[in-house]
Amino acid sequence: MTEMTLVQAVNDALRTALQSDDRVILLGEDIGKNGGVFRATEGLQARFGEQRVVDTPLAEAGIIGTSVGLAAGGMKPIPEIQFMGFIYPGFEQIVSHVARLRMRSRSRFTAPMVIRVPYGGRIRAPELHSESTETFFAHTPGLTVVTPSNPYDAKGLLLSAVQSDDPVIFLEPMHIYRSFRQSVPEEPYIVPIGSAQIVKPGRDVTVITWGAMVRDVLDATAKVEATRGIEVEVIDLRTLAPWDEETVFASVNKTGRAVIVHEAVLNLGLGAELAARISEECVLQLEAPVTRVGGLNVPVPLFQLEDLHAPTHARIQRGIDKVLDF
Amino acid sequence: MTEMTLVQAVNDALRTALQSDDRVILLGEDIGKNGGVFRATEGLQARFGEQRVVDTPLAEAGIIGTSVGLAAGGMKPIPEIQFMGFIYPGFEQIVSHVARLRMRSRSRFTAPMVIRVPYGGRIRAPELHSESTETFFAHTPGLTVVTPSNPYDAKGLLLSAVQSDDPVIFLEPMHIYRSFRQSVPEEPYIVPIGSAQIVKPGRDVTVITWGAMVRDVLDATAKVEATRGIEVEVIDLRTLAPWDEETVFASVNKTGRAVIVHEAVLNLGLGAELAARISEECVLQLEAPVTRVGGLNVPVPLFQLEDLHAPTHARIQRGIDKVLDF
Amino acid sequence: MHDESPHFADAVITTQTGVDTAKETQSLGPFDIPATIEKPEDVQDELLIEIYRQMALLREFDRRSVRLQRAGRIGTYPPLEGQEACQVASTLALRKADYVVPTYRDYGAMMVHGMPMEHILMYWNGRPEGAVIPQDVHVFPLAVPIATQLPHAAGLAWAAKLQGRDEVSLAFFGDGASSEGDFHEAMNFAAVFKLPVVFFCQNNQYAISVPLSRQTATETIAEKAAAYGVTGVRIPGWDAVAVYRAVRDAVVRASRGEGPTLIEALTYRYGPHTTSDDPTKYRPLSEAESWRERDPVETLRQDLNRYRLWDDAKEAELQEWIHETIQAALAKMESLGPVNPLELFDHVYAKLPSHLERAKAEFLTELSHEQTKGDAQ
Amino acid sequence: MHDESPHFADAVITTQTGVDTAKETQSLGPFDIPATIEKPEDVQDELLIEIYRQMALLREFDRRSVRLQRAGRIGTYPPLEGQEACQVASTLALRKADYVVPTYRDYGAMMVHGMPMEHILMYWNGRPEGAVIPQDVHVFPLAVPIATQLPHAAGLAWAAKLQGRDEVSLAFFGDGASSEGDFHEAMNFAAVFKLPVVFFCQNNQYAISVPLSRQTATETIAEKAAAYGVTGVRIPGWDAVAVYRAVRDAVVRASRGEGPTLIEALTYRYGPHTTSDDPTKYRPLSEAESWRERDPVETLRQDLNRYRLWDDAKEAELQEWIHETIQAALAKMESLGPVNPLELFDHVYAKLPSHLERAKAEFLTELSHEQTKGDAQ
Ligand SMILES: Cc1ncc(C[n+]2csc(CCOP(=O)(O)OP(=O)(O)O)c2C)c(N)n1
Ligand SMILES: Cc1ncc(C[n+]2csc(CCOP(=O)(O)OP(=O)(O)O)c2C)c(N)n1
Ligand SMILES: [Mg+2]
Ligand SMILES: [Mg+2]
Repeated sequence: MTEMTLVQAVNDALRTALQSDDRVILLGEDIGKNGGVFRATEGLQARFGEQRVVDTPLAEAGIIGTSVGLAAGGMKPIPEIQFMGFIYPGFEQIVSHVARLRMRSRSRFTAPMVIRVPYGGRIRAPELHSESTETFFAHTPGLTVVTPSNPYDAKGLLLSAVQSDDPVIFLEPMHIYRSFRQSVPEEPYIVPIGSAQIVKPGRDVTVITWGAMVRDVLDATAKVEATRGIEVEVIDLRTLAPWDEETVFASVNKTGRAVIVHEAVLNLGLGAELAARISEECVLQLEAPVTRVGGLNVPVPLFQLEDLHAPTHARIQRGIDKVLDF
Repeated sequence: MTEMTLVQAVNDALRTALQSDDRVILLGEDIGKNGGVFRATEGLQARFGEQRVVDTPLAEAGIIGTSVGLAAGGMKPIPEIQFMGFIYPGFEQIVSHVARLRMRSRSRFTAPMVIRVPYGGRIRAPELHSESTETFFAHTPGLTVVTPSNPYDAKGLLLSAVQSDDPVIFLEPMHIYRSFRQSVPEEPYIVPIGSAQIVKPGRDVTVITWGAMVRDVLDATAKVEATRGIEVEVIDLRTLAPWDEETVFASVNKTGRAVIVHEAVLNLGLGAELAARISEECVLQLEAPVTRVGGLNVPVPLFQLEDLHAPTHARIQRGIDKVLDF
Repeated sequence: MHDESPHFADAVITTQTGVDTAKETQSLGPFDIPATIEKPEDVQDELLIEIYRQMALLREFDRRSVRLQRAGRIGTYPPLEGQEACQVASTLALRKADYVVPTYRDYGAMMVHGMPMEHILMYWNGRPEGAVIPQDVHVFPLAVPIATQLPHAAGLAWAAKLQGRDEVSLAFFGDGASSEGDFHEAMNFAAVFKLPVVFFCQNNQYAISVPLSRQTATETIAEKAAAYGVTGVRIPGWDAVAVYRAVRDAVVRASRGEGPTLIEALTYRYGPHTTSDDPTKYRPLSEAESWRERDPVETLRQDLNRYRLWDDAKEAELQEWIHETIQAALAKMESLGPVNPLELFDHVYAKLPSHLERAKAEFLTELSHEQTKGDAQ
Repeated sequence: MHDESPHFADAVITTQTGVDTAKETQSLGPFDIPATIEKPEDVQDELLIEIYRQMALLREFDRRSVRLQRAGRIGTYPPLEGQEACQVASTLALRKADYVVPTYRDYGAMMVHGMPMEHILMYWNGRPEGAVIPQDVHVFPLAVPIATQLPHAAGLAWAAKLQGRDEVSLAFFGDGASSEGDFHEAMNFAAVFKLPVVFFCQNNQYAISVPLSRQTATETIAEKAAAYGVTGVRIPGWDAVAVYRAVRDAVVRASRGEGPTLIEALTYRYGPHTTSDDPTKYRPLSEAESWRERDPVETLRQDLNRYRLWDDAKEAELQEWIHETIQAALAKMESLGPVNPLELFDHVYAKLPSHLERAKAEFLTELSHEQTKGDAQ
């Protein structure tokens, strides 16, 4: 066990993947000598060489598009997109090819790859560096969308993603890249894709969230619990598509109340799908309408206001109050 | 009044716009001599010249990206994207610039434009020609998303869109481009953006839908009404973002039951947001959980199976039955 | 076609080693590579004949498919008549392990490289079986979104290079595709990483209705190669031998590690863009007629006659075989029952996720329900 | 800076008419255009001095901004030290009505063309006020996603052309940006429609850590112009006069309807990519040092001295002015109170839609609630 930050755990998982599978190739902008703008690939080119950790030209369609060919040709590409706001030049390749190559060739060719993307805001980054647009990927059949909320899951989920036979969009919450450390085993291990985790059990309200928001929810929750003498169950969804219906429904059926918290803008954020499904599936147990706390329905602003765009602790608390006081 | 098909109404609106506003410029692939692959721009280049109805190189980022500059420079561009499945090369320009130029310059520059996009399936078209991915645009703050369900609205909404100071994604349901005619006034008129239309009043269930699905819903509904002796209220949403909450909530509060029908895949289709909001806002009136009938959660298949991917009449009926029998 | 296509290049390529082929074809002037007049010494007789046979088959397949579409027996179809030399002679320059990376119009190349003809028919008939590519056939699924296949070809070539397999990717694209960003990025990646890929542009003068002069301000597509530090070649696309040589040489270079080549083949589609298109809207009929004067199939047949490799008896026999081959493929397509609706759920993920398993079960119930009620839409 | 920048070109351009300027600058060999040694006869003394003044201001602004970032007084900042001639001399070749279409690193060009310095500071301090562009200033908002501004520049130029306004767009971009599809599509549109746009590449040798040799297999960026039928020019980007001439000539051509030009200016950023970057990871320190030997600001100052247009007294006076100018801008930024949170809702739509009106009202309530409780995050 080593104490690691989330970004170190990502680095460790990438090292493990490169070491244990010859087919793994990392490609992206500045991931070589520079070790990535967040240092997620630090030291990997020095160790595994320029053939396996590749600085590409500055072209996201090229990165994703060649990854399709690399994967179809038997490699296991792990492209890095520098920030989520810069994935769009590669969007056509993702929705028309990455997500569909299996179907388009009736499984003769497949495009298993892990597209790593730092996402989310609140690091005082410049414009367009703080997007949370997981909806675009979760809405696209054929893709798997994963995001860890802590170093342990980061390594385990990333190693799962590398082993997956399907393409995975791996969203890395920049806000908590370095904000805390956790014991992470040195040996390889797997956190399964498709299974949510109850990070804190409770009987009165279920709060479903993911990525960097998990920590915020835990903090905000602690205050509500203290004030109101209630118990909140917090679920870290971990896989956003396909998400773990069993865990979510079981929890809400137990608590009768659900709040969903995410950084993405509220309108058509993943919370919409969760709320729609919970409202349908848990209707007989629900004691209050499902409440969503999301990013404001406006573009992520320049950084001075970004913390107010994302759900604040106060807004999270108000969401919980709302379902309790219905 | 002239009897027109939907695509003729679009053509008529474009002619009107070109005639009445010098700033209007149409640009896209094959819209000139060829009159567009669906003939939506037929005759317009002959009439208004090559400067105003422009065949561009085959490059969607170029089309949308130059439209941003054209708009900022005082023109009113109406770019045509040939099919919704081919809008993705221009996706970055849409989400990062079209939707944001106003905010990014604090209104010093704006990008009012109407991006016309044939969408939806069921015309036996080849692969990737039958997409319904309105979610991508409805989820993006700064965009307005509109789709007509009949010739009259097509002209009126398109003329509204041309007058809008905001960028509009104008989705044209290919399936009904020519399937029926309607009386359309020769003179210019406006159907307001942001207002849904109750196409058939009723007291027992509200069905919310849009685009080509409106006709299917009306047909399917007639059968249920006949069989069950009930009255269905059918709402044509018309503007998908920002959608008309007032009309929707008022109707559901009246009927107590809501079904949403769309061609887009169910998962994170716009129905998710509608269902989430209705479940929250109409909770005290709802007599059954909101039901969604959408495209299957798989890619649109080759055309032999496409009719089964979209909601069939039987599935629509079952959706209505479900909320009635809850 | 699968069985009928010996991979001549598997033998030919090895004999080419050492020849500095780049010089021969590196030329940008229009029609700088003259049409073949002398019997080519560097192309075996059997190969010449095979090229002709496949081109003749393709011509007839194409005409038949257009009729099938008109009769409602298949869906929208993009004819290639006029481009046969581009697709056949290029692909016959490949080795079996090389990849064909096609667009919607390159089913000719796909078939030459081993895609069963009946699959092509099924594909244009909107059937999922049409998307099946046999395991040993190195053909990528045809790309519908313009230029998107070009980075795939670069990636496939990259994978081969990294894994030490001598496999070259031959990517097809049109003149219009050269305007898309994906063309640019693919060319650049291929050049920077010196990938074994051949970019083969069938410049048929139009992207649907848009003429080349509106697509680019350059005279040629080939000269764009310079922007990437890539060899650019421009060839008469109606001349099967010129096409064969250009691709053969490019494959040799690629296989030797000398990087990508951009080939521009001048050609013309005689017919509409697809069966939904009306070309009289945007170009004079006389244009197609003048291109027919150097028709690739006719030209090669006459050449073969001149070389005494062909005669009327052989032609009659060939036409018989062509007829039967197409008839057999068509029969295979038409022998299929209705498409199994459950195919909708196949090949979306490696393993069906539980939400889709439930959706599939529900779908099945509804289906049988509807079949009973007989009111399926 | 706004007030200080007379638009020399508004006069200059007219005097240029009739000169065939294309010939002079159309050259692709590295450093083919020699550094200026003789006092240039085609550049007025006042303009030379103005170029120097603005470059010196920019140099100091840039150093100061880096210090402000280190002190936490602004956020992440992308220094441009080394690229002053590229940004100042190019922009001073514009007329007031011409457009500057910048990237994140081109705040120098923005300021020269009229963007208030304090807005630049506010922008990098993450304040919405920083995004405000005065109504009469023809500067586009700086683009963060690489190469996306290039089609905008083409579109602006197109709009001007269509409306009969003689306005040229000057678009800035980096060497790395040449790899993106948007570069390709913008060049192509500009060439096909003969748009009055100048594409100005500051080839500073790196895209963050990636050297030019990994970005492209060509020697130069300028030669890529050939792929579009566009004039390509390569110039010493440290030589203000060469930069000025190249842009002036390109603007003349554009304004005459002769279409776009691609200018590649060789340059170097001495510092990190942004204040978050550590260049020692990817390049030797000595490299920057060797570039400093032909430092644009130093070189021009020495030249001015040689031409007897400058002396130590003037320099001292200039430095004083620079200091005060920056101080004043900084004071303006720092005099602002906290950002008004309601700005979040402004400028999303022309008129706030009702759902955002409600959201805004709710937000306001929550805000005052939190302020009362004092527990805002
Ligand atoms: C990204 C994208 N945009 C638009 C289309 C619609 N479309 C299909 S074929 C075509 C023209 C292609 O021209 P070219 O590349 O010259 O190939 P050709 O059809 O002549 O073989 C267009 C515009 C598409 N399929 N994909
Ligand atoms: C589409 C996109 N991809 C990636 C990035 C991240 N990024 C910011 S600057 C940069 C390098 C740009 O290099 P260059 O074009 O040479 O300009 P320079 O920074 O050297 O001025 C990268 C990769 C981005 N901003 N946009
Ligand atoms: Mg073509
Ligand atoms: Mg650079």
